Amino acid sequence: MKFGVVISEGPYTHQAADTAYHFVRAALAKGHEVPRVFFYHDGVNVSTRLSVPPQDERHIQKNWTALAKEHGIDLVVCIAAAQRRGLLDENEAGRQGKDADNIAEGFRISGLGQLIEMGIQTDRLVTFGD
Amino acid sequence: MKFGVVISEGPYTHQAADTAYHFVRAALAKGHEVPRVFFYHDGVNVSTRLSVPPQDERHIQKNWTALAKEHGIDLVVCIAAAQRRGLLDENEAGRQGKDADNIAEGFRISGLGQLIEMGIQTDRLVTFGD
Amino acid sequence: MSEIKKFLYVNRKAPYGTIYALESLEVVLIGAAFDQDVSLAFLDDGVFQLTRGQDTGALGVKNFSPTFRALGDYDVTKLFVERESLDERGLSEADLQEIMYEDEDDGWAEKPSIRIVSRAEMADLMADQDVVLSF
Amino acid sequence: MSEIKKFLYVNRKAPYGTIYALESLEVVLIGAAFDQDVSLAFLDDGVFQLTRGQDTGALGVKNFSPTFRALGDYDVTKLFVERESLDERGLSEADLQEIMYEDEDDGWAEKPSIRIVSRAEMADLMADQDVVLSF
Amino acid sequence: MSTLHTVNKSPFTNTGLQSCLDHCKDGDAVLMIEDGVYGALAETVMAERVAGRIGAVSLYVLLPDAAARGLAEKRMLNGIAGVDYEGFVDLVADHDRTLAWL
Amino acid sequence: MSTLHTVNKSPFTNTGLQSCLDHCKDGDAVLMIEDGVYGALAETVMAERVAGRIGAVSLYVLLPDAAARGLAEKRMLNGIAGVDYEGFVDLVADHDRTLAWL
Repeated sequence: MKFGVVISEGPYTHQAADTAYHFVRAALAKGHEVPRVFFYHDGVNVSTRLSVPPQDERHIQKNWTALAKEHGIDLVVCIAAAQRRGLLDENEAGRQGKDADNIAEGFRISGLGQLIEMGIQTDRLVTFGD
Repeated sequence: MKFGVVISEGPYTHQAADTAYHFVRAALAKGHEVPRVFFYHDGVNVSTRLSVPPQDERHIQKNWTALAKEHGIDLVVCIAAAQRRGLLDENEAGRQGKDADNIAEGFRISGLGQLIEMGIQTDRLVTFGD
Repeated sequence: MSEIKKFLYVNRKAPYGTIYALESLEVVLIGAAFDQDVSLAFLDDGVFQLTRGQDTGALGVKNFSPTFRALGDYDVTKLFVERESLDERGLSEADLQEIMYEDEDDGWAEKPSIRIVSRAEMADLMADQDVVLSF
Repeated sequence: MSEIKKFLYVNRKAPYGTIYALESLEVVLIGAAFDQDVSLAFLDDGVFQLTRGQDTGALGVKNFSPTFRALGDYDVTKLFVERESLDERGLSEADLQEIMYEDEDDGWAEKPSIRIVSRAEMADLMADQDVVLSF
Repeated sequence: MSTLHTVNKSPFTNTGLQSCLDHCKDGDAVLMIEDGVYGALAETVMAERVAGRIGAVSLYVLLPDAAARGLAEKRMLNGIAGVDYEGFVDLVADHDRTLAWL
Repeated sequence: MSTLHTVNKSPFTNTGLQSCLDHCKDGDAVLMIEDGVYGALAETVMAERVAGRIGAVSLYVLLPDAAARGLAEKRMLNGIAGVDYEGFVDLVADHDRTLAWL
C-alpha cells in the first residue's frame, strides 16, 4: 500500500518528527511504499542542516536524510512555510538576496500542491503534528 | 522598573514573539527599562536572518533587531536550544564545522546563565510562550 | 490525476494565537486547483475562525478572515460548522461571517457556503472521506 | 549578585511529547550555580515527569528522568508535587521516583526531596516567590 | 504581595485557565491574552466558572487580542476589564510577580 | 468503511481525546500516541469516559510511547490493546482513512 506522511511540528520541540520516523520505518519494513513525506508548519524546521543536537541524542535531520536516500523517499518542504521560518535552499537564497542557505541533503523545497498530489496519489495519508 | 522578558515560541507559528514585542514597546514607552530579552525553546527561531515572510506580513526578526538597536536591548539566544534547532552564529558555525550561519544582527548566542541572571537583576520577569 | 477524491480539511484551532488556521487556508486555496471534492470542517475552537468583525489592526498581523469569503471563487463551497461547538462557545450562526457562492448548476444563484451541522452529522461527514487533513 | 531571590520553576507539561520538561531541567541545572533559593513545582501534567520506570529505548530518545535524582548534588532539594494533580491522574506518591538529598545542616542525613502538597499549599508556594519561570 | 497570572490558551481546548483559577489567590489578577481571551466570553460552558472568581480575583482581557478575534466587549462577562499593552505593562508593574500559565 | 483516529495529547490538559470520542463512530479505532497515551490510564478523572466507548470503538495505545512515560500495561484500562509501530502501520492500512486529532 502507498502511504503519504505529513509532519507538522519542529524537531526536538515536539515528538511528531520522531513518531513519523518510526512509523515510516515500520511501514517500509512491512513492504509498504512511502513515496513522499511532506513537511508543513514548523515541520519545515526538520530540514535544516545546521542542527547540532547533543552527542547522546538522535540526529533527526540526518536520520531522515539517510532513510530517504535508502528508500527513495521524496522529502518535500513547503516553500511558503519555509520562507516564513527561515529555511532556504541555495536557489531560494539567491532569489531572495540572502547570504546563506540551510536546507540539508535529501530535502527539496516545493509548493503545497505536492501535499495535495500526495493525498491523491497515495492510499493512506497520516499526519503527525500538534 | 526593570523588566526581563522570556520568549519561548517560534515566530509566525505562535503569537508569543508578537505579544512580547508589543509588550516591550509599551513598557519602554512608559519609561520602564527592558535590559534583556531571552529566547528559549522554539523562541530561538526568532533570531534567524533567513526568514522571508510575505510582503504584507510583519517581519518579526527585523522588528526585534530594530527595537533592540534603538533601545539597547540585549537579545540573548540560548545556545543549547539554538544548537538543537539549527541556529548558529559565525563563531559557532566554525566551531561545529558547519558551512553556514543564520543569526541576525542584534542577537547574540549565550548560555542559560543569562536567563537566571536576568531573573536576578530585573524587578519583574514576564514569559511569553505556549 | 483523473481520480476524484473526497478531501476534508479539519479545522479545530482558533485563529491568530497560532498559525494553523492561516496555513490551513493556504492549503485549501492551493488545493482548489486540483479539482477534488473538497469540504471544510469547523469544530471545537475552529469555529472561531469564521467569526465576524475580526480586527487585527492593533496586533499588526494580517486579518485573513476575508479570505473565507473568497473561497466560493475557488469552487470551495462546502463549509461545515458544528452546532454543538458553537453552542458551547456562546456563538450562533449570526456571529459567523456570511459566506456565499454562486451555484453554476442553478443559474449562478447565490447560496450560503456555511452549513450548520450537528455533531452526529459531523461524524458522518468525517466517515465519508478519502483524505483527511488536520490543522 | 549578592541578593538571594526565590525562584520557582513551574512544570505543568508531560515529558517526551514536547521538549519543555527536558529544557526546564536544563535551566534548573544551570540555575543551581547561582545560589538562589530554588523550588520546583510539579502540577497538572507536570507530575508525569517524575514517574518511575520510564523507558525510552524504543523511542530512541534520551531518558532524562534519572537526572531528577541528581538534583540533590546541585543543592536543588525542594520538589513540590501537587496531590490533586496526582489523584486526578490515578497516581500516588509510590508511583514517583524516590529522589533524595543529603542535608548538610543535619549531619548529611538522607532526606526526600519530593514534598507532596495540596492545591492550596501549591497556591501559597506560588504566592511566595520573587521569580517564576513557567515551562 | 499579589500575583499577575497570564493565560494564553482557549479554555475550551486547554485546562490552563481552569488550573489558573484553581491556583490564584484572592487579590490576584488574571490577564487573558492571545487565545486566552476566549475565556472572557459570556454564555459559554466555561462562563460560570470564570464568573465565580470575579470579585475575589481581578480579571482582565487584552483588548487587541479580543478585537483580532472579533470579540466585542458586549459579549464578555460583566466584571472583566479590558486593557491594552500599556495596561498590561501596568499590571506587571503593579503585582509582585507574573506567572504564565503556558 | 471505518476510520483510524489518532490522539496525541494528554486528556488531562487538552480536549482532543474527548472530542475524538464524541466524533468517532461505532466500529472505528482510536490509537493513543505520544502524550495521548495517558488516556489509557485507569482510575483517572478521564477513565470512565474512555471506558464507556470500549467495545463500540477499538482502543489502542502505542506501547513505545507508554513505556517512555513509565505507564505499565497493568495500569491501563481493560480492553485497550497495545501496539508497536508495526501495529500502528497495520491499523492505518486496515482502516479507510486516518484522522489526526491534533
